[in-house]
Amino acid sequence: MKKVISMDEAISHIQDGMMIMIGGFLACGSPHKIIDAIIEKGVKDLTIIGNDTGFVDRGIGKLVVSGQAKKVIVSHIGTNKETGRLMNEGKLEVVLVPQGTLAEQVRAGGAGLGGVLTPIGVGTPVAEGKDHLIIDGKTYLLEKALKADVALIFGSKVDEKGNVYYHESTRNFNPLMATAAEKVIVEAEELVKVGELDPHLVMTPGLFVQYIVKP
Amino acid sequence: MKKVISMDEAISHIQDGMMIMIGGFLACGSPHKIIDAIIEKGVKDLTIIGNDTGFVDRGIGKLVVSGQAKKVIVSHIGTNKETGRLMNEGKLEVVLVPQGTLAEQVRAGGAGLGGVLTPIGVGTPVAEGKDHLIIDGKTYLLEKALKADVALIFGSKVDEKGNVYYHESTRNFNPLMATAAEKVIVEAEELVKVGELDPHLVMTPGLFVQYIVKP
Amino acid sequence: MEAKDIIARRVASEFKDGDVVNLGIGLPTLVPNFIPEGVEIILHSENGFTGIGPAPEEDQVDMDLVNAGGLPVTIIPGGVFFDSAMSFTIIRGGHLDATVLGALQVDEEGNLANWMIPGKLVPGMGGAMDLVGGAKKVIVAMTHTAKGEIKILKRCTLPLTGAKKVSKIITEMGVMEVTPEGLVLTEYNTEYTIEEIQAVTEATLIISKDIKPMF
Amino acid sequence: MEAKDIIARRVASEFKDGDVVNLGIGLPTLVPNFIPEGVEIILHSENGFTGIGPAPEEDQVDMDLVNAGGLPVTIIPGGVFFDSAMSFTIIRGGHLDATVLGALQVDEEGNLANWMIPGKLVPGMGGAMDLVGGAKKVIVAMTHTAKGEIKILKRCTLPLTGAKKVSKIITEMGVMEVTPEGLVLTEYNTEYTIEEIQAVTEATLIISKDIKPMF
Repeated sequence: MKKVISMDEAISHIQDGMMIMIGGFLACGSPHKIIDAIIEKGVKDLTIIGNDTGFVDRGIGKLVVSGQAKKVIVSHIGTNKETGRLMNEGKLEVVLVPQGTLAEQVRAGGAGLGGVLTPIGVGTPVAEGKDHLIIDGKTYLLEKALKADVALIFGSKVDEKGNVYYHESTRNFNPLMATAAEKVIVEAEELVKVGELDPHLVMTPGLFVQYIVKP
Repeated sequence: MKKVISMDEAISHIQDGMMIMIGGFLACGSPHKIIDAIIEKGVKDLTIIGNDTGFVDRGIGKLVVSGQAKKVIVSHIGTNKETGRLMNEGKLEVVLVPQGTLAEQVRAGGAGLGGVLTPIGVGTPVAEGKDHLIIDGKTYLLEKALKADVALIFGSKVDEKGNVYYHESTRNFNPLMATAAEKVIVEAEELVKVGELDPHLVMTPGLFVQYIVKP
Repeated sequence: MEAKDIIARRVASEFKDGDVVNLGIGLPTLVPNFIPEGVEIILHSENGFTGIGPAPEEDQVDMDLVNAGGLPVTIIPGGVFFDSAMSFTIIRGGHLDATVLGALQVDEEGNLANWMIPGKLVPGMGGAMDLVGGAKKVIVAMTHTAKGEIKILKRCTLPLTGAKKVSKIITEMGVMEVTPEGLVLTEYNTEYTIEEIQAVTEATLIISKDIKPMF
Repeated sequence: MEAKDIIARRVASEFKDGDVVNLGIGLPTLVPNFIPEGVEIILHSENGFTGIGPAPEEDQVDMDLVNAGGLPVTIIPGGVFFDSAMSFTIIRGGHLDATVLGALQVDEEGNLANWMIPGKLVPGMGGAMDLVGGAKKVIVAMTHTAKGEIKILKRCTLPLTGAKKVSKIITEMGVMEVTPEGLVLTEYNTEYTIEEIQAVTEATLIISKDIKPMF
């Protein structure tokens, strides 16, 4: 199973209208080179799931600025003024989700669970229109699992079988998203041989990863 | 915050009638010395949550043999004939749970979630008497979160702040249980100084651990 | 060749390069002996790792590294350790290409019973319900009868492990695919006649028009 | 002393040795400057680690290690990296002793609004809803008014971040505890009279019979 492919081939898996997850937290741990390649390719009408829309010139935000996202599902847009502007103009649909709920929704998608029962958001606008379950006297929202067509993640060290190590705070949503998509493409900062990573330090088992690009 | 305590002090936190979680998988990664100390102390009527009841002479099973468990919540009892015998004689309540469901129930307890929505067990005896939820056309069981008074875990390397590294397949339920109890006591195979563990290799952050014993 | 080797050899031909596979205890553990050259499968151990290697030499035994049956094993380069939640994320989330398990009973609807005989034997389901519910392909690998007792039924009478989840049944007598119409015999061991196979099968075998010898 | 330093200093006295604390962006990040000697708190960063250390020297900046505001930081010995699911397990699961956040509005029921002004400013909630819903103690730390505009109300008018979750409000003018009876002023800055404080507070302040100076 050869997983290392060219950026062109990687990008060929991303099509108009797809639901894609992109790792990173305020652009830390995002697959920057893949994002640039998507902009170059020009696919459109993407629905993007990510922690935030980063900045106008860095991270997921570049795909908002380029107009390629029709919808974003994120916890925060405050660091990218273009997201707010396009939302206010009706050009971008923005779904805001509490960060911990978003993390669990992605995890649930990857773990084959139907959703998440969280107390977070009860009594706030987040709860509107959602099922409320009372379990042992406490109220929980039912937040559905999320899955994507493609997950784009960033790995600090990746071996040829797709085992991924994330350095420091680059980890964030990356290992969750790696479980929750039909196809997972990892941008490797460093590509290493099989056996070079301590099997305790691998945070995403290679079985989740279909493709590796080493820009 | 001094977390390293004597075995006697550790055992003093375990009282008659408590709900306790014990890490390990067929005795691999179980806190054997703490188990022995519980037997020596002789507390009774324990409800034990664990993957399995180990063996008659090794792991959680020793607490079944000693008669200190009134109830066990586990996925497997087949390797300990005493569990089956006591169950058939009505001396031990046994709740059998699919292993993945048990893992998620413990995790949900630790993560502040109300329960787990799993497709596993639908159409089997496991589903009897449980709420069924249909989400996007698929049926899920609602399995409630599990919490305990005390979690007893085993760590291969533990630093003085309670950061834990689990070696090889000793990890199993240990990091999940470490999140889901009022008090968490870790049996350290090796105790190291703060700063000696790679912060990427810590699988249970020390904030979850109240007490460390180094037998 | 012994029945169990015939079965294991035929199971081994089910996999393609890169498949992620969980093998149940007993007969299924023989499968790796028959994997054809050029095909590499990733063996998943539900207690928390991928990359199960051969049993260690006696003087190399490391009791921190055991399989889901509690027996010492090794890990191959590229293998990865994880906790029970991740292990069942892999299983339940649909990331296993196949699971191979034995059965007490299996039936024409694809129902499987392998975790208890009420009032007699209650080992528990361990990870079997998750494996049967989560794997993309569920292969039952077993001797066709148990000491003459018929196991392939019209309807299971024992409590189910999973409802309508089995994809294929492989015995020393033949290969049966579970279809909406019932069990289709697609291959058979030419040491037996089809009549002989039907005689020890309660379920009605639909004979594939492309039926061929098992090897 | 500037208002923000007065507030940060008073917040710092809320913690006991070993507390796990998440500090929001802005004013709360000043709190560590005032932690008394002998008290060590564990700072949690919701993007994925504990043990936030001081900002790095300019030539030591490592963009793999940023705080939840995206700014480069350091990690102290004993700190630990994890993913977003574990980060919010810590938050939502009740493992944070306290969170300190700013507010747009807070009210006598302990309701908090700090994530949006409809039609005007919609940064999103990020991790704030989880922090407010999950931490054992929710401390609102803010200037008493915003450029003269009153923020401590009878009822919040903006969309809520959390309903009835605030434990304590600390401003440069005083300390208010949220009780079932309403806001109890327990300490005040003697540079102001109680009447002056009430004048810039819409909520009715219940004056504690043990009221004392803030420092």
